[in-house]
Amino acid sequence: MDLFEYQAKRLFGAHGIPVKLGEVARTPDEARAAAERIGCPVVVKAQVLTGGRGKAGGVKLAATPDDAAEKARTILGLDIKGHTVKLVLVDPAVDIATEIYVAITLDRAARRALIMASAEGGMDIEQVAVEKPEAIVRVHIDPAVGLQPYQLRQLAFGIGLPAPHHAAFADLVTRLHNVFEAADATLAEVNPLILTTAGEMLALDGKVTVDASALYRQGALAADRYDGDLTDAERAARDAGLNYVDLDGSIGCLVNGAGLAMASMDVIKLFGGEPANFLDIGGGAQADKVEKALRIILADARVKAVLINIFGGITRGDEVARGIVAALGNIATDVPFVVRIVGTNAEAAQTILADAKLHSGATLAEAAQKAVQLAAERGAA
Amino acid sequence: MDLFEYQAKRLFGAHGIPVKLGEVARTPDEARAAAERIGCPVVVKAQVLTGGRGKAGGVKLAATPDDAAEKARTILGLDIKGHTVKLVLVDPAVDIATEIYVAITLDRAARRALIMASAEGGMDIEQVAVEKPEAIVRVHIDPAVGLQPYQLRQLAFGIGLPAPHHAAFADLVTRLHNVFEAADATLAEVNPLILTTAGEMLALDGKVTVDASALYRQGALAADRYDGDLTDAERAARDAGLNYVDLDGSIGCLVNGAGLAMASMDVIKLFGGEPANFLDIGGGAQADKVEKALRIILADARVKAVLINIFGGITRGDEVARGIVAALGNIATDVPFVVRIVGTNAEAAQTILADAKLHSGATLAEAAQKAVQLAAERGAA
Amino acid sequence: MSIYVDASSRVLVQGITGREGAFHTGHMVKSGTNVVAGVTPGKGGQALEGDLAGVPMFNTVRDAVKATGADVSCIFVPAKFAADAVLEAADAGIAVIVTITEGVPVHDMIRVTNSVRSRGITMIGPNCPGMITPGGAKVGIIPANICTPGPVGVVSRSGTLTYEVLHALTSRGIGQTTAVGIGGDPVQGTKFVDVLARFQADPATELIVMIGEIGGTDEEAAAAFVAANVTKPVVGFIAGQTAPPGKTMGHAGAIISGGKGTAAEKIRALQAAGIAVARHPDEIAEIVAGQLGR
Amino acid sequence: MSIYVDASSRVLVQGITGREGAFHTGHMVKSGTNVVAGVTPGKGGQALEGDLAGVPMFNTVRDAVKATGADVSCIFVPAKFAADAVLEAADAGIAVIVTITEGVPVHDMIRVTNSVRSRGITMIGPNCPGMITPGGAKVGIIPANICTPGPVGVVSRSGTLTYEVLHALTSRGIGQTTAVGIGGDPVQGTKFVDVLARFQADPATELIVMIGEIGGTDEEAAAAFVAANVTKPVVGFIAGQTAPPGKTMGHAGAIISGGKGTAAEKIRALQAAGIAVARHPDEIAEIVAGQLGR
Repeated sequence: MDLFEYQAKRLFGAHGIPVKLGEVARTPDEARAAAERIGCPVVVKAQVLTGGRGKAGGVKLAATPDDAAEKARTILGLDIKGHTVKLVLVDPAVDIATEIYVAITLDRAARRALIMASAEGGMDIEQVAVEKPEAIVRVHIDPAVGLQPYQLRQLAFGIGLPAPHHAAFADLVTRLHNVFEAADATLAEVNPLILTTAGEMLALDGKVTVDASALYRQGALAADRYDGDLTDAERAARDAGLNYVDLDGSIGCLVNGAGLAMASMDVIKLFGGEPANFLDIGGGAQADKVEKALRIILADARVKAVLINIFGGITRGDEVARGIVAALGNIATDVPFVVRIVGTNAEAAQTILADAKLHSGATLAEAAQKAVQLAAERGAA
Repeated sequence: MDLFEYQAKRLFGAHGIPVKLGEVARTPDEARAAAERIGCPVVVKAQVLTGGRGKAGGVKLAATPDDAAEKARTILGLDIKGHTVKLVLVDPAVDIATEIYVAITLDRAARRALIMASAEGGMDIEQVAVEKPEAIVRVHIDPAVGLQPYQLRQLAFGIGLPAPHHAAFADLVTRLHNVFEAADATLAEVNPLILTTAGEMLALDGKVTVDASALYRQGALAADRYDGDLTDAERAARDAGLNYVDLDGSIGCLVNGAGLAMASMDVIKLFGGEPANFLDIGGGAQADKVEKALRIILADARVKAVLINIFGGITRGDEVARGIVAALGNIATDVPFVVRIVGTNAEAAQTILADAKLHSGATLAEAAQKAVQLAAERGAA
Repeated sequence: MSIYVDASSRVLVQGITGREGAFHTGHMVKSGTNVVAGVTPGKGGQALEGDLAGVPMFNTVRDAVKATGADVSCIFVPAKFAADAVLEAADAGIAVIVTITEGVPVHDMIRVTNSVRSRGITMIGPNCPGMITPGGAKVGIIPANICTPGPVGVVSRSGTLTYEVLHALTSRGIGQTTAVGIGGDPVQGTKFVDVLARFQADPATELIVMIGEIGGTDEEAAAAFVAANVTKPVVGFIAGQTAPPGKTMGHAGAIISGGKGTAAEKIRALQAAGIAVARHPDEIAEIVAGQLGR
Repeated sequence: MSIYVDASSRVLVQGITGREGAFHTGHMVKSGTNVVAGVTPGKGGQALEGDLAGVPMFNTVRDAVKATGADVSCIFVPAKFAADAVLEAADAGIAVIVTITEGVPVHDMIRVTNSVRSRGITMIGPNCPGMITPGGAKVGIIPANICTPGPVGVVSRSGTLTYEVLHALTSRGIGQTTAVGIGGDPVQGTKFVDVLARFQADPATELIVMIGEIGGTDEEAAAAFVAANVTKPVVGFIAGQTAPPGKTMGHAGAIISGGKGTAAEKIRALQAAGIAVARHPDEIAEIVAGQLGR
């Protein structure tokens, strides 16, 4: 779960990291009022859960409250990489002397948290990693002993930070690590971390990703969860307990298991089709869940065919079949279904589905090919 | 550094461990007033840094405030294993249904904290360990992961604690572990941990030992340090930065290094003498420190001879010699000195000491034998 | 043959009285696995019924190991208790710990995987289907009826996709030494390289099937390991070629982030290491059959 | 011969610019030890003088190891920074870490010793005089002029008492393979058993001297180890036969508490393991000379 900049900086502030956090505005008028309270100049910043907002025109300096309102007007509603800007953050402007990058991230390969710092702050760190890898200093945190003072020195000396700023930097990184731990984060990034012309250290922008599996113990963060970027289908799927991702194609997929669901999408693509979604009904789904899943798939007008691929294990084929029959009975649709059910209770499933007008395939490849063909017949691109 | 029961229980309370802590009294009148405020019956308990106070008559139940004053009168001034009672704790009396033992201690061999619990609370745990070792449940804490819930279950099931008390017990042990960590403790013991007849869990008595090396970061505990059990000599030695322990013999010892100091005492004993003290001047001591050490030794009227054994390394023989000469010049004494100085600058030391009236020995054994003989000549037991 | 467990393994189940735990332990017993104990705190000494009748119950893993000599544990406890359960098993001397539980916080697994691995203990999972040595032992939830003993080692980050492949192999009469599902979370106790090393060392394994998916760099690490250390033929597959970046595809670890972890780069890495990569799951069994000369 | 360090060891000193660090490093250099680097944060690149002239300075151990290939570290930093210094050395790939610093909190050493030992790193100390391989390398503060190469391995919890014994051995013409002071704190990186195992494995060591003291049970563990694993003659001594219970005798670890850790029981354990126990320090060299047939 990604946090907005304003949520990340609020979290930073709560852990004692120096931030100058302004106010969030939903309208130009709110932005003007915020700018008046904060005092100009201010920076108006799009709040979107994606990068590259600067280049997209999502960050602007405003000299007066009216100017802030005007800048908010141009930013609100912008589309940045598919994300519509619904919020801006109005922050006090600061004089930047130096920009630093510092982030704590999960290094999956090392099974550890990794702190990365660079004197090349403000830039896209992945670009730095490619063009100037030696400019990034890395330290891994051993969970058996935690973050140690020597690691803070490695970072500070490594990025060539002048000695007078070492203590403030060590304190900030320690607190950022506290955020990382306390928030069950898989990313806690400050970019840029700045030194003002007055020598003050500030976290100017922040990015935090919280482990979705840990939300049960992240009360406040979980309550603040933003789902405005979810499609209606994704929201409905989440409520139904389904793993679902909206895609652009024409073939709806219903599969049990994430790996098999991805593989089913891949096979559709391999035979020239385009999947309309990723949908994993999970293990042991009952008929009603299958019906809900089909409702979500069929609500998408672009769907020209449905591929149902079930490998019964915990999931019982007869339950899935019952869900299909219920969906066909309750939802008016002429979209063709290709159904492949193997494994646990597959025979019972065939019996239940005997009277339904369905297509089938012995193998995944065969079923996928059939679905692609049916979708094409119905005018899929 | 050992804490008194009242200090330990105050610390427990600060960490959320259930205690019923009364008041400390220095006089019978204070005990009466405390009992009035607390409400009788109360228990009047000697506050001494040693065990076995119960058997020594240091714990008594009082039915009325006057009774509390009377009991305090009998307890204050008691000598318990060489410790004079100067304080009593007046605690509210409670109805005990069950007594449990739980302690966290440092297991040196395992390099880990060890939690021990037993249903045989109230007893001397070392006695339980000998007579009924299977009654003690042990779990080690892996510092890489800390105390885990399963370990609390091992303890609770292991001592046969009824299920309804598991949650309270787990909470208490977790907090006791917090005390152990936060206070840099090498021992945090609750004995007995009780269940009252009303089913309440309470830490009735507590014992905490704090690592002396960690006092620099234990502000409040260090400030509360009690040194009333130190002899004048021990206090003077501590102020001078000397490792000194008062003993009962007649031969004063001045040695550099703790192991060599112990060995020197042992050799004295081997040849029939009794050391008057353990004294390690540490590494690299200067002349003034040596003089201070000799002042402390000579202030003890029982001292009939002094053995000085120096193996120069960091410590320079000439500095020690200068300290001896200064002491002989400034302190009026007719106690004979046996001086053995080898190693760094030993020749310079001989030169400095050439005119002093001293005895010597080539080896430690020889020097010790000489000291024993001289002490015996001067009437040592 | 077996690489982690066999017919002599003494299997303990943590969370045996839960819905999933009871159901799958029943299947483990029915498939011939030597289930020697169950642990559910507070239920020590209780009698189990049905397929589990006769399996003694304990309050702690320490008690269970002491009484039964269990050396393998299968964990079905809820996610918030999973870290504790793994550490309890490790502390009690269990040598192979299989954690089926999904939705375990990543921070818990950072602590736990580092701890158990530093002690030389094998931990499989979390969020995995476990493993099966056909004819030997099944520890987890892989259906036994789609497996048969034979020369192919299978290792996978996925569940049902693996079943699909096992089913296809078995249907063609190609059996398996062991199939291991290492799980789809970002931080796993066992990675591809660990299992590949075991299969390489196992004389009964003639060919290895490796099923990866998007996210992370474990497939790339596996490819490098194969190039350097594996002399047996390896057949690979990567799921998620059509997955969009930035979206978690069911498994917490299956996500392309910052342009990293794509199927395309993983497939390139496997091919560069000389691994035959199937274009779709059905093709895996075809390639295996060809390589085994059947 | 050497058991931890030798003439090829590349020694780094952490806290080289402190009073103790500078003084003792000077002696290390003068005794022929290959001191390749010093570390003091903030003083990287500075030039050292006197005996230390030419030893390059670094801000971090990582930098020092990268530039100089240091593989042994000697730590003189103040007690409150000692844990961090050991972990820094371990993380930078140092194989042998000798911590001279005394007064280090026990809780710090619980964390640190478990961490470095689990990584297979040798840590000696804290609160120890370090070690010397006469004619090879000196890492710590044991005076080189009282040592000479020869067949006796010495291991001790004490400092000056060890010097006394080394001096007596050398005076009799009996040299040492290596002398190791493991330190007098309750939690040590290396215990008697670790060093005994090294001496047993070292072909140059013909006889072992082991100097213990009151407190803890390491001498008892050592006795059991000797009985089971050591075929070379061992001569022992235990300091503190006259120490009263409950009092810390200079070393934080030298305390008889709860009736445990007495000299009498340690001596009994050593003798039961067939170890010749000297009654006083002077006797150690006598017994050694007798056993070596000199």
